Amino acid sequence: MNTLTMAMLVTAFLLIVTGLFMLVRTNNLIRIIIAVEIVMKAITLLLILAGYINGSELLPQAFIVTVIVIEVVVAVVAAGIAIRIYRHNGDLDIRKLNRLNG
Amino acid sequence: MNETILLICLAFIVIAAIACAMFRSMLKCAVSLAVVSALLACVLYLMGATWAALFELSVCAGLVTVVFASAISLTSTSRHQPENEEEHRKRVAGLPFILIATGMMLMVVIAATGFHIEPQANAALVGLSFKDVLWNMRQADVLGQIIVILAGAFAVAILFKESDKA
Amino acid sequence: MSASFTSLIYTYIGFPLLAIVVLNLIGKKHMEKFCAPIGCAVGVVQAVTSVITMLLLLQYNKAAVNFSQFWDMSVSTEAAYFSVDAISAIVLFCIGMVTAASFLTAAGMREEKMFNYTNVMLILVLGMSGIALVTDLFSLYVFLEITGIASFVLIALHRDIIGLEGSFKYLVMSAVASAFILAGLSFIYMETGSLRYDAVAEMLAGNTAAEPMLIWLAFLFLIAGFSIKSGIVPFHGWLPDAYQSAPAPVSVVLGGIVTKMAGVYAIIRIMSDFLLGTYSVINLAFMLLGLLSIVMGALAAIAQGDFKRILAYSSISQIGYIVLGASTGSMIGLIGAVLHFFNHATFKTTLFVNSAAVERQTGTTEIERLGGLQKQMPVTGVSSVLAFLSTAGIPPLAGFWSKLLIIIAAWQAGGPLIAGIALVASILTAAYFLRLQRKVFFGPVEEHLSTVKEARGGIAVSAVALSAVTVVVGLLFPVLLQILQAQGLL
Amino acid sequence: MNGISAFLTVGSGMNLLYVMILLPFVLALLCLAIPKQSYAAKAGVFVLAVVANLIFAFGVFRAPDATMLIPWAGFEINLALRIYDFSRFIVIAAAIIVFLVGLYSVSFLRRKEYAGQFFFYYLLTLALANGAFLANNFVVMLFFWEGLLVSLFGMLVLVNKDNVRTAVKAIVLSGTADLLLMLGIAMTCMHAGTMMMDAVNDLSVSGIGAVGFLCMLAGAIGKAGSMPFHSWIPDAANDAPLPFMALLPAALEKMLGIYLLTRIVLDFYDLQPGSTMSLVVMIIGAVTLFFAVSMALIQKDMKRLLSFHAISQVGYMILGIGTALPVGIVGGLFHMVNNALYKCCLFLSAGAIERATGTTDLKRVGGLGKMMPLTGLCFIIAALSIAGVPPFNGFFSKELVFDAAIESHTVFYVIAVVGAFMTAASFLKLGHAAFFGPTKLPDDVKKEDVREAPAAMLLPMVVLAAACVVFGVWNRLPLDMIQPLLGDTLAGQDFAGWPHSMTLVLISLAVLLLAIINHIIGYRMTGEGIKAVDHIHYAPGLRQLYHCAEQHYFDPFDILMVFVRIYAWLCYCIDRAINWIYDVLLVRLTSFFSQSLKNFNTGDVAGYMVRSFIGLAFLVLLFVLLI
Repeated sequence: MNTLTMAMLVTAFLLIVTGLFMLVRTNNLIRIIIAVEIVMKAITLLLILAGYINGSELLPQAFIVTVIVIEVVVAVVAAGIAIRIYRHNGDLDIRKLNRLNG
Repeated sequence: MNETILLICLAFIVIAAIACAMFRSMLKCAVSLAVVSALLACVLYLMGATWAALFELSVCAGLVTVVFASAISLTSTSRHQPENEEEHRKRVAGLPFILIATGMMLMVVIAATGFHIEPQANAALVGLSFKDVLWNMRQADVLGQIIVILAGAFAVAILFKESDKA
Repeated sequence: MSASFTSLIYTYIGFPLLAIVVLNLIGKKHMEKFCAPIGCAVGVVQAVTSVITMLLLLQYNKAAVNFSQFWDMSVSTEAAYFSVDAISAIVLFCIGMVTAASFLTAAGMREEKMFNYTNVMLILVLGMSGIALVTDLFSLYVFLEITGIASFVLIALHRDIIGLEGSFKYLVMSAVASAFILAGLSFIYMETGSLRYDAVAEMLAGNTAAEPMLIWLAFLFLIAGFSIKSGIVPFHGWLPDAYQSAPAPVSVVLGGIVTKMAGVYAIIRIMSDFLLGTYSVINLAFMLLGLLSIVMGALAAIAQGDFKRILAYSSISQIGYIVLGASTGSMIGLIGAVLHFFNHATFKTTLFVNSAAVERQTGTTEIERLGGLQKQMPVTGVSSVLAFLSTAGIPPLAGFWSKLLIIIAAWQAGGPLIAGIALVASILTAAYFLRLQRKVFFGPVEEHLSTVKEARGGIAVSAVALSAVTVVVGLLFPVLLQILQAQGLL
Repeated sequence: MNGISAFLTVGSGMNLLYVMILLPFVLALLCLAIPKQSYAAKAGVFVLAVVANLIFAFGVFRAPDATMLIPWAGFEINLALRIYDFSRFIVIAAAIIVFLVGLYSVSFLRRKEYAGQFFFYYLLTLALANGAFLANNFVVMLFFWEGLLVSLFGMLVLVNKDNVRTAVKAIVLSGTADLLLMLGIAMTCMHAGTMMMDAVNDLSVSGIGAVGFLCMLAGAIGKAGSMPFHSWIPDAANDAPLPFMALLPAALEKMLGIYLLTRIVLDFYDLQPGSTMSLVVMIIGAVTLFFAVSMALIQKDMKRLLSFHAISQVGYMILGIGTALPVGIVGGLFHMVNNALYKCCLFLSAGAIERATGTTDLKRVGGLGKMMPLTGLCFIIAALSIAGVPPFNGFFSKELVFDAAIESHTVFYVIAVVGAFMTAASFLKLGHAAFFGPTKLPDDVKKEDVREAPAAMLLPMVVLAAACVVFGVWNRLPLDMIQPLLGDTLAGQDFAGWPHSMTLVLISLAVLLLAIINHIIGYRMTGEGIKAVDHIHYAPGLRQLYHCAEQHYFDPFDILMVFVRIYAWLCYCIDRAINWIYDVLLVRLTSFFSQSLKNFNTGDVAGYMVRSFIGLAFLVLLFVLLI
């Protein structure tokens, strides 16, 4: 098996695991958003890998561009919400977001 | 040659991601993310996806880092919270081990199942430019991007606008 | 014919876009009071267009309306970007109906941020319509994200801490789900080199995958991603929080349609368009997840103390039914799933409208603080009972028929045990709804509620209209089913 | 009379259906419809019905053989009726008894609250019994047969509306018998391949045939009131109106049961003398006659004593028919007729005494012979008949049964003779206590008020007593009707006239003498007629047995009821347990799970994520396991 494809695949998985691990273990809202971003990096990697395997980067490139645009908007919205929560709670602790439960 | 650089880039991406997760300082964390993005842009460039690399570098490494930096500065308190940061380190301390375990498990699974993917030639899109593909073949996505940006604009207007009452 | 057909797509996408442009060009100052009518109009136009689409499909006996080009960049592609078939048309009708109900509710609630609400709602409508229209998995993802972003913003519309909390939870989970879906897509792309529904279907049907592991991996991520988006147990954590925390008109649209469009619709698409064949374990996976949702959702609903939260858990349970129906992959199961989708949109919207009415008139949705509202709010009470009976699957209301189809399909596909569990869970449905009815509408009037009056205007109108749909569809169901089936549309 | 018989046979025989079944039924409804105040009208309709029935029964009696068939429920179930020797004979016999008891009832029930309903049930019984006698299809017969349960239940709850224990007991016992009959009929029909009664002939009594035979037998003897279906009858004697006792347990039910038993033994099944099944039937008969008469011996109440005799007499009939010998069958049928006559007469006399003194308790009444001479005379004639004193009718039929019994096995003969001894002894006691000796009356009844019953009551008694004498002296009259029923089986034998075996007659006479001696000894010992058999009653050993029997320890119904009660209690416990599971356990479990789920969800996003990962892991597991 091609070293590069395997390396990319493994890297992508490791990035996903890193992101998800961070998502679960961290208590800071901004860090959580960064974790999501890391997962999205892994996805970008997977998409370009898909293009590489298919022999044409054109379509995945279009995908990646779209994904990046969406990613940014999501990050902005998430940051906005995080800042609003900070205004209410005085910190960014996710553990304080437990008014909704049950 | 390309391949070696790619592999090195990939290795550094993982290291930067781990650093991003482990850093106590939020700012360093955001910068690490920018490093991951930049390295990813390198990878994209080397794989031939130049437009995507450009977007990755400018938007993700640039714009998103700015967004995070401003968010961090907006939410930083004058009170330093060392205990929180110390706790964070404890909570993510297991990450390297988990990554090593995951990597080994992946190797084992790939070896055991005979998982096999090879690059192959693709004649379907030969002769087309990225512009053609994005603007012509992905019209729905382009429309979607427009709407997403519109949505982002409204979101910023709603979330960031200071309250009239306050 | 072709022109009239394709112009329908312009209506679906163009009308909301036009509304957004007009609203923002003229500006908030002048348009604030026209927001609700415009929003309603968009919803109604959407619904009417979908009915017209359906009629045209029947008239010309076609499977779908295809639309290939917004603009011509001289490189021609034959593939269609957008397509409306019978399932899409039904779903688009639901979108229009729920949107109109949501705007009516917003008007009835005297929504403070009407202008912003309208803008984002229209984006949401665009996103959901796009989901129903697209023919490509990646475009599906794009519109999923649009729907998601619009939902996050809508939930956090009032910027109160509850709304922000619900919004953030939804955002995080949704982002992970999107990542999973994208990962799945890239694995599929590695095999097919295309993400169009027909290309993927061809690959799966021909069983031409060079590396089957990739397909399994892809579906693993896709199932997880869509399950999170649909709120299937155990991926459901965010859903009750989001529903409960959203402003009343938003929870109407959220509970009525959004999560179903974002997740369940994609599952129905997968099951109806892709012949899974050798990958039939996926059917089993969805079946088990569906059953788990049915039971756990209903169980969790019983102990809840908030009107909207009970409805949220009820949604989880009902989504379980839809997924169970779709998971069978059989014709009858898919018909049941699509029709339960429709029915659920109807009765759950009714219930959320009712909760909005209760919230508007009493200022709370906590059921312990409510009681005996039947006398003061007869319209709300009666429509709530109707919707509840439909949910529980009592004939001749609409919910009975679709549930019946789903249970029959489950019996055929999974045997009596599966069907039996689905059937028994209906009793739990009755249990939590009876509790809800008793605490909110029946019994003696709480003292502090003695001056409460029936909600007027938009809320009452939408409650009555939706109840009428539930009853009429229930009564005409066999006829509708016959028409749809006779034309081979479902 | 010729006109009537012509009317009956004209056309399809539909007329038979109209007059014998529908007419009593319609008049029964009419009786019910007439207002309570006009007792005369009710009684008029009632008398009209029984008289008309009698006339039409004569019509049937004179009519030639005929069958009629009206398609009814499909599946070969047709409303088939048949006139032939047996139905002719039994219908006329029933009609006479019904007429006489009916006449008596009109007088007896005057000013009784429940008279109208009694008439209704009476006529309903008549209609159903006629239907059962005339039916030529098993299902149709079963329909009428089961219908009789309704009138039985109705009559039993008439007097004692609040205490329906006896009625329930009767229904349970008769119902069980009828259920067995239904099973038996089903098996018989399956065995024979038809449901027409005249098409079922001499099935073999083995395999399914044996089961079918036994089941049908249970139905027949259950209706006749044999053991073990008997125990409601003595209770009914206390609870039910007296004409009911005279009509049903004494006469009509015996006729129905013995009619069916005879049909089973003669027609449907090929019962050979000395076969196992024959032995079974004979044992049932012997046991019934012995134990019932033992119980009768010690009774101190007229009605109760008579009701035990009603059971014991059926034992003789079953014993006789069970031998499957011509002499036994003829004897059984003859005994059935005789029993109807004298037992009715005895019950009616008891009714006359009850009407005059308000009680039938022998401890409270006595020496009535001077005040009610005619009643006393009728009673004595009937008592002599039942005791088997020549030349009354009971003697002749009993001798025939004795003949058959000794031919089968000496044991049965001995039991029958001992039974005869006890019968005689108990009637000596009864007659002595009631009509002779010092006058004894309840405190609230004055001696002047006790007088002879009205003519409407006396007439039936006198007719019955006379019939006892006539059927005895001129026994050829009934036997000429009975003997043709056996057809070829009879093989030219003739049992009319003086009994064949002089030895048996002498033994019988000796037994009677013994009974008289016993009575005298008993009377000497106690000085009272009523206590004439106390030396047997209180004999060591027997005393305890009798005590237990009086306490219903041997009552099959009560024994059954103990099991039923245990079963019901078990069912109740199980039901409570299931109910608890539904009402309490399930609700609590559901609430528990629901509350646990609620508490489990702390609103923590990391938790949501982890649960999603668990879901993902579950999917991985599923895929790995099932690929």
